[in-house]
Amino acid sequence: MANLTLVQAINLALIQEMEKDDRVIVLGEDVGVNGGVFRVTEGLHKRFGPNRVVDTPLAESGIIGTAIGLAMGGLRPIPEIQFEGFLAPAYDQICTHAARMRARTRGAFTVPMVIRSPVGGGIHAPELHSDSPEAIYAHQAGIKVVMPASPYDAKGLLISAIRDPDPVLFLEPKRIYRAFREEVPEDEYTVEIGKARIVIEGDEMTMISWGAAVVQCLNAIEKSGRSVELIDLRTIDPMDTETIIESVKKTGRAVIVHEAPRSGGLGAEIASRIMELAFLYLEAPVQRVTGFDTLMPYYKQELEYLPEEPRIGRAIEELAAY
Amino acid sequence: MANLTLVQAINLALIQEMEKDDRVIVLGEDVGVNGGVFRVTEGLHKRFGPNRVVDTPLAESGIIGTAIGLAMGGLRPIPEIQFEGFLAPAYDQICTHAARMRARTRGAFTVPMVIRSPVGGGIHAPELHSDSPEAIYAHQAGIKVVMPASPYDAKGLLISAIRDPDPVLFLEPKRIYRAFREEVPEDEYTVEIGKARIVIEGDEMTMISWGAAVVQCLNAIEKSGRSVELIDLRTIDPMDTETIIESVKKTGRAVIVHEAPRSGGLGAEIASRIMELAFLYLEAPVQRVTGFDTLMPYYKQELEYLPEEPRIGRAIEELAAY
Amino acid sequence: MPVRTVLNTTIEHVSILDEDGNFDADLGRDLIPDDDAVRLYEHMSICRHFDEIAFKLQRSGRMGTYPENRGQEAASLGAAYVLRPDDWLVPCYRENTGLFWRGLPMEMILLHWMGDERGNQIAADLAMTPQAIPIGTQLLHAVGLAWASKYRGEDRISCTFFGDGATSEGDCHEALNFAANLNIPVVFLCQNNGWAISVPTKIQCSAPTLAQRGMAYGMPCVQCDGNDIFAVAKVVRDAAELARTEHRPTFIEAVTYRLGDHTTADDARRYRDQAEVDAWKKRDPLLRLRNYLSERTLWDDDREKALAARAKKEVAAAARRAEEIADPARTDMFDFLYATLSPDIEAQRSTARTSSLGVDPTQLDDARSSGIEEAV
Amino acid sequence: MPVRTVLNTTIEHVSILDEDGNFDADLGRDLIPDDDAVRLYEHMSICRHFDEIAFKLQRSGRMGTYPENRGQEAASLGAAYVLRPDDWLVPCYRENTGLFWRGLPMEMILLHWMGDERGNQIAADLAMTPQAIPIGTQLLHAVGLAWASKYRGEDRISCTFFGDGATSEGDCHEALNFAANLNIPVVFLCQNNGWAISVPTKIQCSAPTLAQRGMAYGMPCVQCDGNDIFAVAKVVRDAAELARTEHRPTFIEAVTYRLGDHTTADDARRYRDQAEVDAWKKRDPLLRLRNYLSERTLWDDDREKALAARAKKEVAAAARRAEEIADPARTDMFDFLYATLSPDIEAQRSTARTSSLGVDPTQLDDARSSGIEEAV
Ligand SMILES: Cc1ncc(C[n+]2csc(CCOP(=O)(O)OP(=O)(O)O)c2C)c(N)n1
Ligand SMILES: Cc1ncc(C[n+]2csc(CCOP(=O)(O)OP(=O)(O)O)c2C)c(N)n1
Ligand SMILES: [Mg+2]
Ligand SMILES: [Mg+2]
Repeated sequence: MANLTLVQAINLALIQEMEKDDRVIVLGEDVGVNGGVFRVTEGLHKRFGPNRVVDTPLAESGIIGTAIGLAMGGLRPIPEIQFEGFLAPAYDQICTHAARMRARTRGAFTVPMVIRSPVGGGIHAPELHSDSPEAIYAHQAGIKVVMPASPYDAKGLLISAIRDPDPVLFLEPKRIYRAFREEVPEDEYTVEIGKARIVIEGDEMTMISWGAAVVQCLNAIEKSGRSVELIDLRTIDPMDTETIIESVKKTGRAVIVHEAPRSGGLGAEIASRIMELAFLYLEAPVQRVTGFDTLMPYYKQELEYLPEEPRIGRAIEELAAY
Repeated sequence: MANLTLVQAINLALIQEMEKDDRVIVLGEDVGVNGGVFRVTEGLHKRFGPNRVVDTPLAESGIIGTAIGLAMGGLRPIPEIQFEGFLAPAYDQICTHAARMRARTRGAFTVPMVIRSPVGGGIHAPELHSDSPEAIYAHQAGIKVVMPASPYDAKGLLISAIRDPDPVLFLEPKRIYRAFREEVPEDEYTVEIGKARIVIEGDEMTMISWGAAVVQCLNAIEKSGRSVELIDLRTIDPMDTETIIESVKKTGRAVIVHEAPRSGGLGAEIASRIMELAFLYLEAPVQRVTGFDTLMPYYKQELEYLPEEPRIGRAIEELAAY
Repeated sequence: MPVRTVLNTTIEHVSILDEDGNFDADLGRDLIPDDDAVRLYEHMSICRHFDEIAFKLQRSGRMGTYPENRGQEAASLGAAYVLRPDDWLVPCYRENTGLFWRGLPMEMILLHWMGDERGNQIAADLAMTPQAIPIGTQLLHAVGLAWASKYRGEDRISCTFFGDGATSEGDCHEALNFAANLNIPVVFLCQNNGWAISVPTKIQCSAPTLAQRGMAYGMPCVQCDGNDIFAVAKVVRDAAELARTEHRPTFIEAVTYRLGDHTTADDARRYRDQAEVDAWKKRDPLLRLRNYLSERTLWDDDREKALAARAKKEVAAAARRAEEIADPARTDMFDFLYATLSPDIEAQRSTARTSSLGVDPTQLDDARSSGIEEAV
Repeated sequence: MPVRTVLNTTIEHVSILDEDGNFDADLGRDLIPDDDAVRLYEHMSICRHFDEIAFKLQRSGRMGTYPENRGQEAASLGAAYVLRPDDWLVPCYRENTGLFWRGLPMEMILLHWMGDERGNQIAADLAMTPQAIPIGTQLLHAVGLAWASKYRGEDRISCTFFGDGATSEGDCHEALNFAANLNIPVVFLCQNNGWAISVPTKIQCSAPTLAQRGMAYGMPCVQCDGNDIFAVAKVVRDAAELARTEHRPTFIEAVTYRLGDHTTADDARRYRDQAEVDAWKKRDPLLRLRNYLSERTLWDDDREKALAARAKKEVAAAARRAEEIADPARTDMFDFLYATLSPDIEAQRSTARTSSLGVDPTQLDDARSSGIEEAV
C-alpha cells in the first residue's frame, strides 16, 4: 500500500500494465520526454523507451486515428489528449470509427484502446481546459466512458479499461489530480467498469455524481448534517442503473450533481431513468445541480459556474423540504 | 400559395433571403453547379453566380471554419454539410468557435451563420447518412438547433435562422424532403425560433417529437384512436419548455419520440424538465420511444432501429393503461 | 548569403504503356510477365462486368446506392498485384479490382451496398479493411496498421487508397505527416479521377499536381498514369520497397478518370461535358491492356468471348450469394456493439423497447425467457 | 516520354540583418527608415519588459498561465509594421509585439490570461481577433475574414500567425487549401520557434523546411530569419502585395526560437539543452536591432536607460489597469451568450439555480423583482 495522488495512481497503473503486456503503448503530445503536462506519464519514456511511449505530432485526429489503426492491428494503444477541449478535433475519429468499428464489421475488427484525457474545471486554466464533455461521448454507442473520483478507483478502473476489448474514454478529473491522497495497493487489481460506488450510505435522499464534483458533494452533505446517500458513478457509460434505482427506492428523493451544462447533460438521463424505473417511489422531482446552460466562463468566474458546495447544499435543503 | 415539398420550401427561402440581402452566401460541397446532392440549392448558382454560391474543397472543418471567418467579417454565410454524419469533422469548429465566439469576446465578434444539413434515417442510405446528432449540439451552449417537420415551417424557420444574429444548426429531415407537399406562402414570413407547434390537440397524453418522426407519431396516434396532444418541437434549442409543460399539466402523461439513441438523447432532457416543472401533475412516468442505444444499423435493419409507428403505438397503449 | 535556396525538388510522371499503345520496354521490363498480364486483364474485365450488374441491381431496387468503379480498374489492381498478400489494403470505395484480386468475395461488396454490415465482416487473412464511407478518414488507420506491424518487427506495410477529394480533408494531411515524421511504412495512393461528385479536381487542388501534396512532408512524391497498369505497378513496387526497407512513406498520384456517375444517386450530366468523358474513354485501362495483349498475340476474340461468359457466370453467382443470404437477426445491432452487453442494452435488446412500461426492462430474465421473437 | 518532370520548385531563405550584424544593403534598401527602426526597437523592448512583468504576475499568483513571447518579438512586429492598419491580424498567442504595435491596449492580453473574457473584447477598428487557444483553428477564420473583404471588393487582406506545432493540425491544411484554391488573400506566417511545448519541430515536420508546407497547395513559399525584422518585413511586404493585387496566399516560415518556457506552467529544462538556448540567445532579435542602431549612431546607452524607464512606467500602468478593473458581473456568462436569452436560460440567470425547487424558475417575474443579488 502506498499513499498516492490520483496522478500517481494512474501512473502506476500504466507502468504495471505496460510491464505485463507489451502490446500496450502510450502516445500523444508531450507524453514522452516531458512525461505529460500533468506528469501522468512521468518516467514511462525512460522506462519503456521511445517505441512504446511516443511523442506525436500536434494533431488530435491523427493521434486517435492512428491509435485506431494500431488497435485494429493488434496493439493496445493508450492515446492521451492533452485537455478535454482538444477531444473535439478528434471527435470524428472517436465517434465515426473507434466507437463503430466492432459493430460495423460484425466483430471482424475491434478497437481495444483507452483514450486518456484530463477533464473538468476548477484549476484556473484557460478556456477549453475546463470543460466536461462526458455526455457527448455517452450519447455515442460503442465507446465506454469512465471517470474516477479517487486514486484507488483510478488505478483499478484504468487497468480494467486497458484490458477491455472495446474503446474506453478515460476522463481524469484534473481538479483532484493532486488534491488528496489515498491508500492504493501496489499490486494490480481491477475495479469493474459499469459499477457505481456508494460513497456514503443515507436514507433521506440519494445524491449521484462523478469526478471532481464528488468532493463538493461530500462537503455539502457533511455541512447539511443530513443522511444523504452519495453514489459515485465511476463509469458513466455503461451506467450502473441498478445501484441508482435501488438507492432511490430506499430514499424516495434524488439529486444529480455534475459540472457539465444542464441541458442534455447526463443528469437528464439519470433523472429520466429514475422516473422510468422508480416512479412510484419518488416523493419529489429529481433535482439537477449542474453547470449552467452557458459556456464554462474564463477562470475568474468558474466557481460561479461550477456546482460548488453552496449550490449543492441549497438543493439538499430544498429537496428535503419538498 | 404554392404546394411545395420541404426541399422546395427551403430552396425558396434561400432564394428570397439571398435576393433581399447580399451578405447571404451559400457554400459547401456540390452546392453550386450541381445544386446539392438533394437539389436543395438547385438554381442558386445560376441565379446568384459563383461568388455567392460556392463549391468548396471537400473539407467540413474548412467549410465551417471559413464560414465563421466570413460571419465575423460581416457576411451571413449558409454553409451546407452534405450529410449529418459529416458534421463530425466540423464538430470542433462548431463547438469550439462558432458557438463560443460571442460569449468569449463579450460581443465584440458574432457568428451569424446557418449550418444546413440533412438529418435522420429511413431512406436506405449508407452508414453515417442516417444519424440524428441533435442532442450533441443542443448540449453545446451558444448555438441554436432547429429541425422543421413540414414545408411551411421549413421556410419560415429558415428565414428566421438566416436573420438570427447567432449561429443556428438547421437540420433537415431527409426522410420527408419529398414525402409530402403543403401550402407554402410565396411571400416571405418567419416562424419564430424557440416556439413549438401543437400539431393536434388532445387530453389523454402529450406526445413530443420533431423532424421526420412527427409523421410516425401522427400515424400512431391516428391508429390508436386516442386523444393524444402532439407537439412538434420545431426548435430543439432553445426548447419551448412552456408549451410542453402546459400540455402535460393538462394531460398528466407524456411520451417523447425521437430517432437518436435513447441514452443522453433529448428525450431525457424533456422528461427531466417535465418532472421538474409538472411533477405533481404526472400520472405516469414519462416514456421515451427512441432509437436504441446502438449504432444506427445499415439500412436492411434501419426500420428495426427507428421509432416507427408500431413501437410508438405500443407505448401509447402502455402509457394509457398505467 | 541574404537569399539562398533551401529546397529544390521535382516531381516526375511515370507512364509505361501509353494511350497510343506505346510500351517503354526499358521501364516495363520484368514488371508484369505475359501470363500475369492476361490474368490482370481478365480480372479487370470481370470487375467491369461486376460494375454493370451492381448498377442494375441498384436500378431495379435490389441494392442501395452504388459507386461505379468503371474506368479506374488499373490503379488498385496494379497496387494489389505488386504488394505482398499480407500487406494491408486500406481502401475507399473504388478499389474493387484490387480487393477482389486479393481475394475478397465479390458478394461482400454487394452486401455492403445492400445495407448489410456482413459485407464488412472481412476475414483476417485478407489483410484489408472495409470500404470507408467518411472521406479521408481511413488514411490514418493505414498509418496505425503499418505502425503496429513495424512495432512488432514485421515487414508488412500498408497501402491506402483515396480520391482527389479526400486530399482536402485534414485527416489526409495528418496521416501523411504522422507517416513521414514517425517513419511509418505506408504507400499513399491517390486516385485522381478528376471529380469529387460534381466538384472538379482544381477546386481541391489548384497546384499543378496532386502528387505534390506529399512534398509538404518531405516524402517522395510521384505521379503516374493511373490507367496504365504497368506504370502503377512500377511506382507502387518502388514505394513498397522503400517502405519495407526504410520505413519511408511515398505519395503517389494515379491520374485516372471516373467514367460513370459518382454513384447511382448522381447524374454527372448536370456538371460535366460529354466531350471530356469521351476523351477519357479512349484512355480506358481495359482497352489499353487488351490492345497490348492482342499485339503480342496473347489475346483474341475467342478468348474475349469466353471471358465474357465466365464473367457473367461468376458475377451472377456472387449476386445470388448476396441476395440469398438470410436476413440479419434483429438482435445483431445489439450483439456486435460491445464484447459484452450492459444490462441496460440487454434490456433494450430483449424487450425491443426503449420505453419503460409494458415489459419491465429490469425484469430481464422474465423478458428473455418469454423470447425475443415474441417481443417484436 | 515515359518519365518526365512535371514539377520543379524551390524554396528560398531570406536574411537581411544577420546575427553577426551584416546588413544586406540591396535587399534592405528603403525597407525600414531609421526613425522607424528606432521605434520598432523601442517597441520590442517594451514588449520584452511586458513579458517580464507578466511572468511575475503569474508567479505571484495574480495571473493564470502565461506564454512568454521572449525571443520571438521580431516576427509578428515585422508583419504588423508592413501591413495596412485595416488588414486583419489573426494571431495565436505569441504575437504581443504585433498586436500592441497595431494598438491593442496591453492590459487586454493581461486580462485574457487573468481569466477575464473582457481581454477578448477587442475594438473593431483594431482589425484583429483575440488570442487563439485551440491550436491551428484560427487559420480558417483568417481565410474567412479575408474572403469577406474580397467579396465586398475591398482590398483588405488577412495575416495569420501560428506555430510549428500548428502546422500538424488538419485545420492548418484545410485553411491553406481553401485559400489557394478559392484565391483568398491571406498571408500565412508560421513562427517556427523550434518547439511545441516539449516536442521538437522535427516531430512536427521531418522535411527540410516548414516553408514547404505550402507547396502542397502550389502557393509561393518562403523561409526567412524570423529574428531579423528586416527579413520578416520584406517577405511579408511581398506576400501582402501578392495577396492584395492577385488574391494569392503565401506561406512564410519565420525561423525563430522560444527563449522562455512554453508557458509559466512549463519547465523546459526537462526536455531541452541549455546549450541550444544559449546559442539562440546570441540571435536575439532585440540584441540584433540594437547593434544595428548603435552602429548607425541611432542608439546609445542614455536612450536605452530612458527607454527602460518608459517601459517600466507603461507596463506598470497597463498591469494596474488590468488588476484594478471591477469584477465581471455574475450574470455576464448569461448575458453575452446570445443576442437574446431564452426563457430557460433567463430562469437560470435570475435564480442562479439549475435545480427546480426553491425559486420556481417559471416564476421569472417574481424572481427577477426579488433581485439577482439576493438570489446568490
Ligand atoms: C467526410 C465526408 N464528407 C462528405 C462526404 C460525401 N461524399 C461522398 S463521396 C464524395 C466525393 C469524394 O471524392 P473523391 O475523394 O475524389 O473520391 P471519388 O468519389 O472521386 O472516388 C463526397 C463529398 C463523405 N462521404 N464524407
Ligand atoms: C488543439 C490543441 N491541442 C493541444 C493544445 C495544447 N497545447 C497548447 S500550446 C501547444 C504547443 C503549440 O506549439 P506551436 O504551435 O509550435 O506554438 P508555440 O507554443 O511554440 O508558439 C499545445 C500542444 C491546444 N492548445 N490545442
Ligand atoms: Mg475523385
Ligand atoms: Mg512552436
